[in-house]
Amino acid sequence: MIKKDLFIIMKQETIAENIMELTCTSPLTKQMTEPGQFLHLRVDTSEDLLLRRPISICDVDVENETVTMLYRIDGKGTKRLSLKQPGDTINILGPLGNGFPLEATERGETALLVGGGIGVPPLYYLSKQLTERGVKVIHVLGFQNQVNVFYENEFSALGETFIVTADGSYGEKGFVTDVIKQKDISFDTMYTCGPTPMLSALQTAYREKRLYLSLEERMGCGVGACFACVCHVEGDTTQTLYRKVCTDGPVFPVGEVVL
Amino acid sequence: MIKKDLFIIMKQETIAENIMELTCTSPLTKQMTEPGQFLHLRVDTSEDLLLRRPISICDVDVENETVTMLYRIDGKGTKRLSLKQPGDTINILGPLGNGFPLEATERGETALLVGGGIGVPPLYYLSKQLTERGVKVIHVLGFQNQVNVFYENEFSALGETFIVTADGSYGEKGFVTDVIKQKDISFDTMYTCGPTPMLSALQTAYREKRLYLSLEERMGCGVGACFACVCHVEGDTTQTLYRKVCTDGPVFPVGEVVL
Amino acid sequence: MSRLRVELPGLSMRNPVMPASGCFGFGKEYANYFDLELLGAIAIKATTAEARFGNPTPRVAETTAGMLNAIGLQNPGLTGVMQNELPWLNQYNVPIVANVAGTEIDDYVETTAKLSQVENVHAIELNISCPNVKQGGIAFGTIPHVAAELTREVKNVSAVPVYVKLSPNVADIVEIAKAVEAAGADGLSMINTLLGMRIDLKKRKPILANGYGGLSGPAIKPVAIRMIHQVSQAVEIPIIGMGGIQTAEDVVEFMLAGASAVAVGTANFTDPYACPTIINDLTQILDDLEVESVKDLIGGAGKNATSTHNGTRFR
Amino acid sequence: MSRLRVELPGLSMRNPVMPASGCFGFGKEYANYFDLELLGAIAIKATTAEARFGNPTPRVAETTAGMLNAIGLQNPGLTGVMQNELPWLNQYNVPIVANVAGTEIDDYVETTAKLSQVENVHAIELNISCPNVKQGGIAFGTIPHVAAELTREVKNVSAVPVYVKLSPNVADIVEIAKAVEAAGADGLSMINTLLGMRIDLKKRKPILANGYGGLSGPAIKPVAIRMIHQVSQAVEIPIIGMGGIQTAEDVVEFMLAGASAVAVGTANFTDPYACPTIINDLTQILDDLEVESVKDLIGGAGKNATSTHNGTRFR
Ligand SMILES: Cc1cc2nc3c(=O)[nH]c(=O)nc-3n(C[C@H](O)[C@H](O)[C@H](O)COP(=O)(O)OP(=O)(O)OC[C@H]3O[C@@H](n4cnc5c(N)ncnc54)[C@H](O)[C@@H]3O)c2cc1C
Ligand SMILES: Cc1cc2nc3c(=O)[nH]c(=O)nc-3n(C[C@H](O)[C@H](O)[C@H](O)COP(=O)(O)OP(=O)(O)OC[C@H]3O[C@@H](n4cnc5c(N)ncnc54)[C@H](O)[C@@H]3O)c2cc1C
Ligand SMILES: Cc1cc2nc3c(=O)[nH]c(=O)nc-3n(C[C@H](O)[C@H](O)[C@H](O)COP(=O)(O)O)c2cc1C
Ligand SMILES: Cc1cc2nc3c(=O)[nH]c(=O)nc-3n(C[C@H](O)[C@H](O)[C@H](O)COP(=O)(O)O)c2cc1C
Ligand code: FES
Ligand code: FES
Repeated sequence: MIKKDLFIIMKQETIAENIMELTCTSPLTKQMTEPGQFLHLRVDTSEDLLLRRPISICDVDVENETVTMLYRIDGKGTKRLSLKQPGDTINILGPLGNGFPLEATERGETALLVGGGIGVPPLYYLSKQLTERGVKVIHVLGFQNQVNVFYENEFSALGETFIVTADGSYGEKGFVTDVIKQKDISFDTMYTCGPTPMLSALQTAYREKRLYLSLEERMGCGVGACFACVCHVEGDTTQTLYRKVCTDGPVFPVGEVVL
Repeated sequence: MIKKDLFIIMKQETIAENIMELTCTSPLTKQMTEPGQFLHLRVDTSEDLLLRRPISICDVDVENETVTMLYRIDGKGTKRLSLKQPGDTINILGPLGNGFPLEATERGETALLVGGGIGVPPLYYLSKQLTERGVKVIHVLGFQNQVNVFYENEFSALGETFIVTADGSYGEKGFVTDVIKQKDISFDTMYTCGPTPMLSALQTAYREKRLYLSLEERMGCGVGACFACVCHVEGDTTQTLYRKVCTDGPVFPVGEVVL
Repeated sequence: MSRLRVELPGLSMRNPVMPASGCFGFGKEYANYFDLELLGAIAIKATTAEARFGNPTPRVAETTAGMLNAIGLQNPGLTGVMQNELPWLNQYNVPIVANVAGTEIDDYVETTAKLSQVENVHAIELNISCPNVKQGGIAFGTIPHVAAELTREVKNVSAVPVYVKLSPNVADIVEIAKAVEAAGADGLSMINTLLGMRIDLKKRKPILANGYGGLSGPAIKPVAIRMIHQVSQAVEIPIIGMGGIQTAEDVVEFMLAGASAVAVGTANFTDPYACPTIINDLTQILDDLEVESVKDLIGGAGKNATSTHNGTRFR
Repeated sequence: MSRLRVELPGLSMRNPVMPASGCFGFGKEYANYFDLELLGAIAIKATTAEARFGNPTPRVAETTAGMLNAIGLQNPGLTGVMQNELPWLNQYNVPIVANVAGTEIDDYVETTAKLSQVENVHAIELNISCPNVKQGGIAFGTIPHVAAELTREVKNVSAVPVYVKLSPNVADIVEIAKAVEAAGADGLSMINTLLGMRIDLKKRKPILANGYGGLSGPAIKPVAIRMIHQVSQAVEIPIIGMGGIQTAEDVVEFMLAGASAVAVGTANFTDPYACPTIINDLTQILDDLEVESVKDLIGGAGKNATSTHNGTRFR
């Protein structure tokens, strides 16, 4: 199956401080049905940046064959990516990995979607698909501070949305875990993506729940061949078992891997 | 003195097989009064191509602050350069080096301009300036074959022009040296630029003449600091004397350097 | 297609291109992208006697035109490779080069003895960049007599030809190459990665959890070409060349330097279709260069480089 | 500006950045581009006892994110440097590091004895990557006791501190560093270029007329960072770090690895304003990283890399 294409950029915009919204088109979008999967981007064809960059699928318009990604301008690759213009092309591999299981939540149940920083984007496509399936969604989205907040309206349109900032400059102040407790949010399933400390806190606090966590790790190949992105398996006494974030993940059920 | 600028591309076109005509604008063009000087181009800002590319000044429109270069798509750098669009910028250093001495030919005298392949471009700006000074110009321009020929009309507008192709597919057949002899062209000064074997043949045949040759050598810095582009000095028994093509040249009078 | 065919000890290759060890897993993943029978051979991930998890993450970091890795030889161990990986690969008609690693000579011997018996293993590739526990951690590949001894012991038990994969982190690669040739190596693979490091400016610590890692990719290509050129003039056995190959042009450059076949590593990560693309482009380049067969390229750059005694020169 | 100041033996530098030897001539050319007093110091082109023309051209070739050079130590010789180059540089208030090369110990000794007496020469940098004629061409820098002997002899006659410039083309850089430290070196410069090669596919011969050449530029930066990290933990003397520095971020990375100052080589060719630009950007980066003085960066990456005995490791 062909999994690589030159995507054409339709739109690229700054939506928060250092946060870009990138929309591209390609027939490959037809395969992008699973929220939580990621794309592997070759920023340009020059040879100084060899590795691809993994970026989550944030939204897909299957009919118009477009996919939207949100990314933070961070290092060399994302900086260069942010200079691309509509009409330019990007060599993209994907969709890759295993996304969030929609079927884990039944119609009528409540799903709590917890995102942190640049872990927020994949939750948007997830939320859209869950609501389409008749699931009630609640969002708790953590950001560093006010200038980093994005997609508040988009999430609010789908369900109740709490914005949390570390410094309290916008929305609630503190950690997402605090807010879930303070607001006494109840839910049937939790889906989360964000920095590892946040995932750890959630895995500890909600170990007994239906919880799915999306992990981040530096990648080489993105396809399962290089063993760059492995993590240990919980309870493995031999210490030789592993899961690959790129192909076994990035989404894992609670308790499967060591964070 | 500032010698580096981001030039803006005004126009870029294919004018013969693999030959591009590139016109850029920058205030630095005001300094480009000497034909035979060159510019040192940083093709783009990615780090895989570290070295600049030396390209001769082919024409300058001082009033409109534009400079034209002709180049052959050869390796990685020129290939990438050829993809640039009007509005894009190029980091250019220059003008560099010492060009052709106009004052070597007096008003009313005849100058023979002999070019080979991609050595032809600098002769155009030279020819324009010589004719402006009342010098009669004759051009003998050698190319591999018909598809490589460029600027015939431009040169013809300034003076008699013989096109020579190695395979006879256009104009005269053979080497430029053959044609100069066959046509029994007489001249007061000869200016030439082209491949080293051609320069050697001319230096041997016209050693007693007023002859100026423009050399080509792989460069590191282009400013005289790295000693990549040196050549030996004729008659130097110590074998330690040298001239740098980038700063002492690229144009040398006959008999100065060993080709 | 016979224009691309090359014959090396144990390896009858339909073209000179194989994926490099550690950069292609055991083939399964890339089989989703293209038909593995397009390849000249496959060098599988290093096998050690016991299963290994490897180093903590992050295990890779990008560098300019290169990457660092410190995977730590993660692999399912001899038993796992023999039970799960090689049988699966047997469905493809493509010779397998089994890369073997260890920390003591006995490890290598044990692993080779068994792996080399497997039907589709056509050659063993000895990874001698591993630290020798008995020598206080000095890599096998940096001391000629140690490398030779390891080669000799492994040759004794191997049922198939043995290629010794040289480490570039040495002053005199020729000396090592000659030593392993004298010890019976059937061929050489070169080069393994250069040891490198990157530091995270904000965290003030190495990007790799392991600190140091192996540098691969186009950045190291000129070092690989030089070493292959030096060694190919000093030994009679064939060389599988690698280090930064990205394009069919690069393959030609390696073969002109003296390689008889090549391996493609990091490029697989940049593009999962790298190997078939390179193989596909090779024929066109032969046409452009007016060369009938890739075999005619081998060593074509001649001996005209200044010979150096010791990997360094008067600049 | 005292945030940028660093003090090394013989070198009181207003900032940690100097152009690298061989990449800045004797300063004249770049003086057309910027005020040389912006620099922390200047390492001038290697001086040999006699004038040298160097190697045939082409002498440079581009590689991916790097370049090869085989200039061949072209220079006007001791007399020429003392009569024409150093007096001209004396108009600038900037310490000069005089790089010294040779093919026998006596060459180095003679050149150092005289050069180190010149008023504006504040330090000698010993280029030990040159082949030792008496040892059949093996580079001084690849055998610890040879490097140590050279260092000792040169130290005996030098009127200023001596920095030994290490070759990276060795298996164990720490061993060499310790040997020259024990022999009295006041500091180290590292790294010199890696030996490399490129081949012209059409001409089927090396691009450099000399065949092999020295690889520099960002491609080698991870190797430089690793070696500096290793060596800085094994010696007490300061290190001038170099190898692929292009930006102020790179300077920070080298200093975190253990360098006390840095040299910028190839980047001068990419951009003649490279040094002043890097110096100018340094202050901003200190702010971003919330560091008061560049001195606070030195060795900041700590010792947390896996220690390796021999420049290679278990990957
Ligand atoms: C499955 C997955 C999904 C992701 N989704 C998103 C997303 O939707 N939006 C977004 O902004 N970011 C996302 N990231 C993080 C994103 O991949 C990095 O921010 C990005 O690769 C940094 O590249 P750079 O060129 O800016 O940094 P550089 O420092 O130049 O990158 C150098 C190398 O390190 C890797 N790297 C650097 N930081 C990270 C990181 N945090 N995680 C993984 N690799 C890293 C790069 O991929 C590259 O190989 C995701 C990461 C993973 C693993
Ligand atoms: C003074 C001078 C003036 C020149 N004027 C022109 C001109 O007007 N038009 C034109 O088409 N060409 C000109 N050239 C040649 C031109 O510089 C090369 O064709 C060009 O650098 C090749 O770059 P590349 O990226 O295509 O090749 P690559 O092979 O990618 O180049 C790699 C490196 O080699 C150098 N290099 C490769 N070929 C040459 C060459 N023939 N001469 C010098 N350096 C080379 C490049 O500059 C670069 O550093 C001139 C050269 C010199 C020295
Ligand atoms: C992620 C990774 C893992 C590697 N693992 C191995 C290995 O297990 N055994 C081995 O001999 N070489 C290993 N190598 C080295 C490669 O086989 C190859 O020699 C090297 O990367 C140079 O080639 P390249 O520049 O094309 O990648 C590995 C390289 C990488 C990048
Ligand atoms: C063209 C050129 C000439 C060089 N000449 C010398 C020299 O004469 N003496 C010396 O010690 N190092 C010399 N070097 C090595 C540099 O000083 C430096 O150590 C090396 O290039 C790595 O730094 P870089 O990557 O910033 O260039 C030279 C390097 C280049 C590129
Ligand atoms: S990134 Fe290569 S195995 Fe996951
Ligand atoms: S190119 Fe550096 S001296 Fe001429």
